[in-house]
Amino acid sequence: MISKIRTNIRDAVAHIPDGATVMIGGFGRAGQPIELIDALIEHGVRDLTIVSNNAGSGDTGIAALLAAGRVRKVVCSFPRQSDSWVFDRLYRAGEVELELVPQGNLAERIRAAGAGIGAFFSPTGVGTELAAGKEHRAIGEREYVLEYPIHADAALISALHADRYGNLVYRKTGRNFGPIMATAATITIAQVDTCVELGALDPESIVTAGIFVDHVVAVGERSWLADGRFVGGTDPTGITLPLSTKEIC
Amino acid sequence: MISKIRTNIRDAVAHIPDGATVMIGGFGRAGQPIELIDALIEHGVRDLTIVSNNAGSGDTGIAALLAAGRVRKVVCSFPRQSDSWVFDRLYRAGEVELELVPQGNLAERIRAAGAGIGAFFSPTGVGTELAAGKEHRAIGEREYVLEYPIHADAALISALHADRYGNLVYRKTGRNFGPIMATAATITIAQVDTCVELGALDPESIVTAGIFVDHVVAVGERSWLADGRFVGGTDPTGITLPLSTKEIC
Amino acid sequence: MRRLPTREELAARIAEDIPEGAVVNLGIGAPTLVANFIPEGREIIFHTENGMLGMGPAPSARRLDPDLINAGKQPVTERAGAAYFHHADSFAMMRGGHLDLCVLGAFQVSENGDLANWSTGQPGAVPAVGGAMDLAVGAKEVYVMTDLFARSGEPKLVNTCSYPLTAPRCVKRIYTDHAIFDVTRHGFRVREIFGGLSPHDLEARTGLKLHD
Amino acid sequence: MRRLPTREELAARIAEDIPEGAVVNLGIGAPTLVANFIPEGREIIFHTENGMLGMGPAPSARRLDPDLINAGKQPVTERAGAAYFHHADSFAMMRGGHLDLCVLGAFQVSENGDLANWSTGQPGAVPAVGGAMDLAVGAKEVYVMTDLFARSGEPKLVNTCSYPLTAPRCVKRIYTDHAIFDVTRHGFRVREIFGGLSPHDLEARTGLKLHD
Repeated sequence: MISKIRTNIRDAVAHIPDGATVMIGGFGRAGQPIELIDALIEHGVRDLTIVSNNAGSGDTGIAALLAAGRVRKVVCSFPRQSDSWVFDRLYRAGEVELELVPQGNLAERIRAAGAGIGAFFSPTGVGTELAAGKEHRAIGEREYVLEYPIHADAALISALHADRYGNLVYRKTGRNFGPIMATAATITIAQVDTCVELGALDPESIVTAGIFVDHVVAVGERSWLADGRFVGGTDPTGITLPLSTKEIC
Repeated sequence: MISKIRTNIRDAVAHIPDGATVMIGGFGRAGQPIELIDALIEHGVRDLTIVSNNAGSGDTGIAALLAAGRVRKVVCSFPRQSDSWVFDRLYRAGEVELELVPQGNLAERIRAAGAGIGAFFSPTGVGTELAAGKEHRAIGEREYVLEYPIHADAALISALHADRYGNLVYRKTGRNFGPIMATAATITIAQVDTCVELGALDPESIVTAGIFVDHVVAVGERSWLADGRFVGGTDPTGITLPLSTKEIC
Repeated sequence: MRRLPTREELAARIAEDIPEGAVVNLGIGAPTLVANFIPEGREIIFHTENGMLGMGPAPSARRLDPDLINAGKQPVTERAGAAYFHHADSFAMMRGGHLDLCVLGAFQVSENGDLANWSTGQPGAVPAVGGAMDLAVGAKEVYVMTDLFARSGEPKLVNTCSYPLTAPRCVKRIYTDHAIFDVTRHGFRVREIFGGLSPHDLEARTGLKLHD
Repeated sequence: MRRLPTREELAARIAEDIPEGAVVNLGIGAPTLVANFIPEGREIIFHTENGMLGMGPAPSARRLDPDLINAGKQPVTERAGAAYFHHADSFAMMRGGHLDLCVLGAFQVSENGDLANWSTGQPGAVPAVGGAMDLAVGAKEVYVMTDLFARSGEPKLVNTCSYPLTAPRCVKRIYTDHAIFDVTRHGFRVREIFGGLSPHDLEARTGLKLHD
């Protein structure tokens, strides 16, 4: 019987080697696989290249991975945030390398890796320093820059539910990079709130098909949900603000 | 108030001009927008270039459009079917031009048009006569062929439900080319079984966002559904086989 | 307007100019305010590049949903008719030319429409670009919302950008606290002046040649 | 097997070789039969390029759903755990190397693994390629299921394909009604012979040099 569900989160990340390129889902905190990142820190790998939209915020998740000295290079679109002090310090100290990629090129390059595309001509970045030195070409009336796929050894993503085939659904803007990173990595590990029976996910609504997923780990319902419904707020600093009545936002 | 729902199907297709490139959704009969094609025939345009996976079957839909002499050229991956007699006759008589495109290149070229990609290096077709004369390039250890986007003046697609924003959901393998063609055409016209209230479609499950859709026409529930549920069969020749009891397949 | 508009008033002025049914992306910072001033009864659909169409305003403080944020990572809400999608699909929407309009902030805009809004090129600064370059090349119309003068007093409308470009020849209109400008083939054209200055005064203060 | 296998028996032989958990695409025609012979208790997930994972067998005649078909446009069913997706996503799965295996028909396979299965190049024929080229370049392993000899008597395993190629150097194994062959760096290797022929007999009848 096919089952991609793993009960031990450390086993799920255990085969990621030193020097690996690791994609990490999420846009800011939304969709960031905090528990998988914690397991990766505990696992002890070093010299990682991280591909993610941001470079961590506060002291958890990607920021904690950076603070632990495990990251050699970050490929991202937006490292600078109000609370990206960990990255900022390491970057200014020259202890972490940065490859800055426009967000659309980042997304499309990840998708290209998953889709078997060798390279593509992108409209974004033309005429800017981020396209300097890259191959340009005029096609029709427009100028494009040639961009190459970004592959990874592993992708760590966060979704809402999974079944034992690894089919995934996400929640709201927590979806972001998860579906494309799942396609671009040799091994994809998804943390989910809960695992459900095979057949419980509507086949019309599955966002990531199980073919892209290798390991699934359930980490428990996120604190701002109860019975699968939004029950009101967590502020961005992480303090839960429970509501007395259950309401859908 | 935004409303893309049109009550008159002829009005929806009325602005497609002679000589237009028209994408038509569907894989065989599944997802083929028969009613929209009929309206296009009635509208009377000629000299069309049709982009579709197939080149019609039997005497309805794309086959009827071909039989009416409205098509100058077909861009497709698989024109030859057991019942593609209309296309076969016109092709052998030299009355319709054919551009044969491997199915994956067809899909990716349509997607590229919708996504603003100038061109992309594809793994498919390398070393075959369908890539002859095209630009090749070795990237990494692999050889690729450069493929260009396919844009259209109009796309005719078929979906299950729409709301007034033009958000669409599909049904089973009837989805096929609809979502990508919707992104690649200047004007996208969707026929649906039924229109639903804004908010009735789950935002997590919308497949084509309304941004890609210009006109929606409701054509009534397909004969093999009742109350939106599959109640049993139509055979591939088009004869309805009603079931006495309602069952989900 | 006789006096200079507040930031909110300028946002309201931009909102007035957005037509019914438009699909709009608002850049991080001041442009986000535009969403608060859409005239009653006008339906505008907001896109946020982190994967949503149909974004609504900020929730009350007790209804923040960490899974529902905008591109500036601020909590937002979901309107009826909303749809979620992944990042490649979201940027395909932008890059494929499907957004009607975006409103972006700027460090500089040049008279041929070049936009600089992602980097001041300062040594030691942590660079960050996000979706700015994609929006600038992808939206059908690019509007800029900005103060006319930087804190240093330098005008942000310039002959040629000295800061690193976001995209060349992309800006169509600039809403500033002193005037609204269109970018034309001949350079900046004044659409509307706030606070009683003359076009000549504006030319004198910016050092630009302005057209009617 | 002492006698030559029927088409169904050959399909069952292929099914036996597909490991638990594999994601498999079966080409139009004879390869479709393989789905009917998956050993009890083994879970295999079938992909159909028109937008589905988790395809099940044909329905009864009265439960044909016109919205639920396979790549050959035949009615199929949906298994628990199925997922639907659009054509670009479906072919991204194939071209991106995510399918474990495909089983295709063939006109010819050459000893370096070139596959010809989409066109016999006959003048006047209506050409059609479908997803054959994408499957051939995309699946991790490409198996072929075919009669060893065409109706004309010509062997379908050849030194060099005379028919137009589907893809070069893609086939790994060929299941025929006379024997199972692997494509190796040195050419065809016989894995198993049906019907009591010797390797030497096979060489004589095909004109091929076969390896152990």
